[in-house]
Amino acid sequence: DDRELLVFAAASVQGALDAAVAAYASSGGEPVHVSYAGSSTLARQIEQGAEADIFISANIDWMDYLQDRELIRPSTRTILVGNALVLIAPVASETRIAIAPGFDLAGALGDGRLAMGDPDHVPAGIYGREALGYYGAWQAVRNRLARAGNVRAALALVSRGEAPLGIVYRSDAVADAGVRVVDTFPATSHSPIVYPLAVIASSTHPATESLTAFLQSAQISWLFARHGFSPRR
Amino acid sequence: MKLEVDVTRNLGAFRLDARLDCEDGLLALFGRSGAGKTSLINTIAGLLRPDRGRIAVGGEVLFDSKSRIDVPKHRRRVGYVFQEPRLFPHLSVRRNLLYGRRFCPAAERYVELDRVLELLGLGVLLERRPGLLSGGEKQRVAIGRALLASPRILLMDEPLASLDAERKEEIFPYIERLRYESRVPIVYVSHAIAEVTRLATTVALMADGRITACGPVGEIMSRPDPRGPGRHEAGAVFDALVTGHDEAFALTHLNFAGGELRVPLLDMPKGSAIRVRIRARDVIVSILPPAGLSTLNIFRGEIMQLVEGDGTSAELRIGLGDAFLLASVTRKSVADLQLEPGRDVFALVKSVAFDDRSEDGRRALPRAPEADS
Amino acid sequence: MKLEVDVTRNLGAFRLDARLDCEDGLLALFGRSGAGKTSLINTIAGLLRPDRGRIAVGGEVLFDSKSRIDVPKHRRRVGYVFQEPRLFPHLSVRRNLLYGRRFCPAAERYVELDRVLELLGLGVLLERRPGLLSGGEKQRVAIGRALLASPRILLMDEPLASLDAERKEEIFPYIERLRYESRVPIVYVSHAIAEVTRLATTVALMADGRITACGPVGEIMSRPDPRGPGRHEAGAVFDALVTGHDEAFALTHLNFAGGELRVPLLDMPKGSAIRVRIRARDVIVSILPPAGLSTLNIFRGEIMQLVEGDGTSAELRIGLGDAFLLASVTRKSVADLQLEPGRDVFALVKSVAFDDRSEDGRRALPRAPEADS
Amino acid sequence: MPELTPIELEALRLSLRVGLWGVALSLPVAVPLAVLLARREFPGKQLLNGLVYLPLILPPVATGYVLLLMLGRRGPIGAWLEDSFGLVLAFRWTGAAVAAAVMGFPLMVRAIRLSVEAIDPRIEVAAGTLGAGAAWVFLTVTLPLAIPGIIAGTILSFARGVGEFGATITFVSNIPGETRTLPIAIHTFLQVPGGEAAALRLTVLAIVLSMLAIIASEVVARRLHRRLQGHEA
Amino acid sequence: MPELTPIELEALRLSLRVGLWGVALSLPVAVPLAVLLARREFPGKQLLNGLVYLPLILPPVATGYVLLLMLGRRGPIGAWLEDSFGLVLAFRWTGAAVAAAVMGFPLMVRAIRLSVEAIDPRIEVAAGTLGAGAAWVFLTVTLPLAIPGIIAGTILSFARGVGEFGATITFVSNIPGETRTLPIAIHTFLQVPGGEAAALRLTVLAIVLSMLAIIASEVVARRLHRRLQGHEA
Ligand SMILES: Nc1ncnc2c1ncn2[C@@H]1O[C@H](COP(=O)(O)OP(=O)(O)OP(=O)(O)O)[C@@H](O)[C@H]1O
Ligand SMILES: Nc1ncnc2c1ncn2[C@@H]1O[C@H](COP(=O)(O)OP(=O)(O)OP(=O)(O)O)[C@@H](O)[C@H]1O
Ligand SMILES: [Mg+2]
Ligand SMILES: [Mg+2]
Repeated sequence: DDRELLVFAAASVQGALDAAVAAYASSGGEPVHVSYAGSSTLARQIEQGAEADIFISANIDWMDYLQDRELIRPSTRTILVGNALVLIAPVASETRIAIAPGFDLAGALGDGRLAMGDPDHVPAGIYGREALGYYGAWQAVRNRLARAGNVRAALALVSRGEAPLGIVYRSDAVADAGVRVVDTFPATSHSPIVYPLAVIASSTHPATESLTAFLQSAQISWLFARHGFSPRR
Repeated sequence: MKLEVDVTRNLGAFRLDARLDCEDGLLALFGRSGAGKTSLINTIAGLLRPDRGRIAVGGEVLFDSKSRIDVPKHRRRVGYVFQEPRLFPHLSVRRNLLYGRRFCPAAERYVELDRVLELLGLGVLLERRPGLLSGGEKQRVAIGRALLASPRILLMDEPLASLDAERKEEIFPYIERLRYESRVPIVYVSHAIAEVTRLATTVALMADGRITACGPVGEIMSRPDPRGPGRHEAGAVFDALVTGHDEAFALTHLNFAGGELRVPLLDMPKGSAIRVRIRARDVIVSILPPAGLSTLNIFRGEIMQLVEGDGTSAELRIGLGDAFLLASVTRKSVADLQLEPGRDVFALVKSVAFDDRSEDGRRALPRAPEADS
Repeated sequence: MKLEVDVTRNLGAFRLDARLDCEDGLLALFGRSGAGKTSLINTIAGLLRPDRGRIAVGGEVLFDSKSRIDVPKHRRRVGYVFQEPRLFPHLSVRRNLLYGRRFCPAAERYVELDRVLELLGLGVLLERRPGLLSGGEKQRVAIGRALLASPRILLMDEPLASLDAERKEEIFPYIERLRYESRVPIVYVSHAIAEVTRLATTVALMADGRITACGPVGEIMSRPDPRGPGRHEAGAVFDALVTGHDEAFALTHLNFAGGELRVPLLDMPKGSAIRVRIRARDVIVSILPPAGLSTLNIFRGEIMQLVEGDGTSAELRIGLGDAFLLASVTRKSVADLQLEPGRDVFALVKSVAFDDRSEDGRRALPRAPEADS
Repeated sequence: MPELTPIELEALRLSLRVGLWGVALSLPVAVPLAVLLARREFPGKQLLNGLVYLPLILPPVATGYVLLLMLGRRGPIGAWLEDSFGLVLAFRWTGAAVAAAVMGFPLMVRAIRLSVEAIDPRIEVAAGTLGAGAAWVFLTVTLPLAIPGIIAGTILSFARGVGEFGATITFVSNIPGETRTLPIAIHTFLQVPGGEAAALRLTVLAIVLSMLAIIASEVVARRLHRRLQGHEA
Repeated sequence: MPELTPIELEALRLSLRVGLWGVALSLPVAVPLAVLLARREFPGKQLLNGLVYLPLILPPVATGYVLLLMLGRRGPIGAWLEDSFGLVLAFRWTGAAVAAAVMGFPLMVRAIRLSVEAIDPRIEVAAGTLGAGAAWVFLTVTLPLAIPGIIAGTILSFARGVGEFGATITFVSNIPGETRTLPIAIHTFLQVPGGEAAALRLTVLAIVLSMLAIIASEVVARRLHRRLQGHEA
């Protein structure tokens, strides 16, 4: 099989993963192709026989989904990186608010909406709902949401000033000069934000192991950190 | 009302270069297929823009390249009956007919729907759609539609070609009335010369995009020219007056410059004027005073001109006082009877040999047509 | 080749219910607008499916509701010239013309492109597209297209209505030759009765969807029936033989059952058969032996029938041995000359009063038409 | 199929409203534009024609992004609309209708244009000689004869509007009861493991809705067609 | 615009290939289907007609999912294709072409159908009386006269195919060099912080590509139109 190594990765890790893959190549590794899409899309494609070698999901659910169907090798499953949830505002905005129990998020929104991933299905949105619920702010804002199709869209809404506040991953916020981090949600307020990695059951590519090892190696953890991800736990 | 046209226009390999000037009445435009008849009337209607020239109807300038006048087609008030019906497929016959009415100021309307329905036998078709009409039915609707717009000039491009003889007979009188009563000039394109000459004031012959001859109907039609308009139709045309009626035998007496004519009964008062055409082929020449013949109309005259080719027939022009008749006879008769200019002869015209349709046309009111199936 | 039609079909309020039986030759179908002529020939072409009935051409059954035969239209080998040209807008004139050729086995082709081009004056139009042709040009192409498919039966729905007289004159001979030489039956729909009777073997009159009369042309056209086909066109039709030529005067001598006729020179050998029509309106009656007249053809006969209405004219049937002539005279002449059945009279027929076009048709080869502009 | 849940009903009602308004918004622009493109030559025609196709060419998300930039509350047109008429499009169903209109626009214009091109201009000329000015000819001849294309265009555009996802979610987000149309709801369900059954129900609903619209339009079009072209043979 | 990067070139070439193949795949099916719908009445016609519109109505993601289920390597048709012909669609550019074909199909059928409906059936009847059987009439009369619709349909469908995102990424994923067409590349760039500039370049590229196709088709169509309808007035 002279096929190149193919990684299926959640779109939200793209910036960091691209850099990591480039580093892998320059350190003598084989060329790697990465297909970025939503975790659900990728999981279903793997279910339908996609010839991918490695899956990096943006949440645990879709990794579990594949594991239940014996489509990944459980022994290879690991957490690649973690992430944090932040409250953002447009750079120009004056808003100051600290995340604390009962904090007045609705008041800070004024007549605007809170941009976040759709809490019904977008992972960032699901975490966001948990965190807001944890601080008792959810009821007040649940009808004031701008539910974006993915976390990047939520970021864009804030960056363009369409929404006065938003909830996104730290990895998204750090890269956008149009937004400012107002505060970070403590990790205790929501389920752990982790990006599980596993080798696909059907993968036969000889370089799979070398790549997974490289991605988990300490020598590139700084690279993930620079993109806003937290080191794996 | 006067029609003045002087236009040139290049159309690919074809060049239209036509000049026309005609008074009031009906201009018959003849010419073979491809001569440019449609192109010419398209310039009058504003559908084909001349490269240069001038067009005026009743003194009103519709187009003038010099003074840059070009009245848009919808303001020209031109009633155009096209060569193909061009009905509105989505409208009922009624709404097709009434389409142009609203654009004519009420004061200038000279025809009403009922009249047109009756005339064209369209009553039973009123609620139908054009799609299922027969060819003739469609063309009748198209004529009605143009009439109902009460146009200032009527352009008819072979409108009756697909109509049967009876229907033509019914429509003609109406066209003729238009010409006499409403003073609407009519330009009538036709292939069938007989069809129109009885109505025409002026005849124009067209060939290769040019008007080759144009003049009063009597003059053009009387030319003993074998290449002229339809050899079989050549004849003398003159105006006559109704002097009386013979009801018993259903005859009407007419007076013209050459004498008295007896023709089938006309529904016209004494003193009415009428146009009569006697075709050359319907005239028999005798060198002796005829007797015992069924022919009612016999004139004494003098041979004024003899045109003889090498074919079977020769054309004679026979002077009758101020008028003249044309006669077509065999060359053998010319020889046998020693016919030659200067010789006195008798011209026999069968009364029923008159183009009796020309008189129908003078009925004061058109007949109601029979209902159409 | 025989054409048998017996069909009924309901079309909305209109009902087609026609029966026809005719031998070899040309069937002229007359009827006013909306009579159902197009519908009838559509059933022959396979475009309109009869509710019941039978259609056969030359013994080959094209449709039979009983035995459930319904030959599809493209296998009927019917040459149809439609009322409107229906040309293929995306093909050049040449490719329009040649469209049907491939479907005819080479052995059965009886006409070639060059012949049709020459005949219809289409040479200069060959590479044009239909969009810019004049009305008459389009119809000529449509006729050529149907001919070039070498059909077994030719259906022509008023094909010449939009052609000028000269063009008609040029096309007619060809249609006639088809009728004589290729034994292709032709059904020819027309409004202009004169146009076709000289070609017709059989004439069918149609009204309200039914065939009201059908028979040999002589019989139908000779009926002294004022409601018959075009009063003006009624006349006697008979067959004659060419007995000689008088080249000096460009005359041909014919012999028919009633005597000898002199007509314009025909390009036909002695002994040829020809059909002659003498219209009632072209016959003059004399009770004295005529003298000094330009009329070449004078027959002695006996009045056999007198049909007199209360109009201007009366119709006479004059027996000449085995043949007869029809004459139309004024009622006044009937009274003045005491015309009545049994009386001996002279019938005068102007030689040029013959429908001389009927002889053109017999030329061995059609003339080359003048090139079209 | 058991009874519709309130969520489904809401999505259905909303989709219908968005689809109909989308069509209503685009028709008055599409018809004259289609006639212009069908019948006139003018400088810049090719450019205009290309512009019309843009929403078809661009990834819907990009179109949605452009709409957000232009018609959002901070966008030049959006701000003006809000200031002048108090009309807000972003995060409202009205915005979803605009997105539907924009996405269906090329389809509508093309269909109408085809129909107009097929009208024999000689019939319009005949109307002109009868005295009708250009506007009247358009209203009484061109427009009625273009009905087949108008119906086809409307239905294509309606179907496109009802099925629109990418531009809609980007422009107006995914707000239950306000902008969560059927496709957005379907998409939402497809993102969560196990959501297939719910997505399928909604899909069937979308299909039924559009089928009904299509069949109704067919019936109307066929009647018109019969009335217009009573060719006997 | 500076020179194209290899990535851009690749996406452009791929999009072009996918768009052209998509059109090539759908034309042979769309034309007969459009004629069938335009000219015949048969039981189930409404159903068939509705089916044709399906890809327009469904959210593209759902269509992509259906394609994945049917034509994927585990799908009934996909497995058969692979076993019988060794033809793999899923995760290949061929699958992207199929997705483009399917998504553009309703547009193509509708445009062709409109054109066919505008052909005067009496001209076809005339061809029939000249001896041409149904197939020959179709080839020599109907088809050439329907060219305006075929061109319009092809271009609509091509543009739709080139702009297709949702169905494509769902069906064939986002594999660089294989299935990463222009819109998918645009989407991918939009997911990376700071990727807007690159996305914009690609967007311009997509626009230029489609515009060129549209303008070319216009020119062809206009020439044909002139040749066909030489109405003088
Ligand atoms: N736009 C055009 N371009 C090139 N040639 C044209 C154009 N319009 C007309 N012609 C040609 O000009 C000539 C005159 O056409 P026109 O339609 O005026 O003839 P017509 O006298 O009306 O003939 P018909 O009696 O057959 O209707 C024809 O040979 C025609 O083919
Ligand atoms: N499909 C149809 N449904 C209803 N009426 C029809 C249909 N087809 C024809 N007719 C009617 O049947 C009658 C006969 O039509 P047809 O076309 O056969 O007449 P035609 O004798 O050819 O007339 P024309 O000389 O005017 O062409 C007309 O009154 C026409 O309106
Ligand atoms: Mg003409
Ligand atoms: Mg007819």
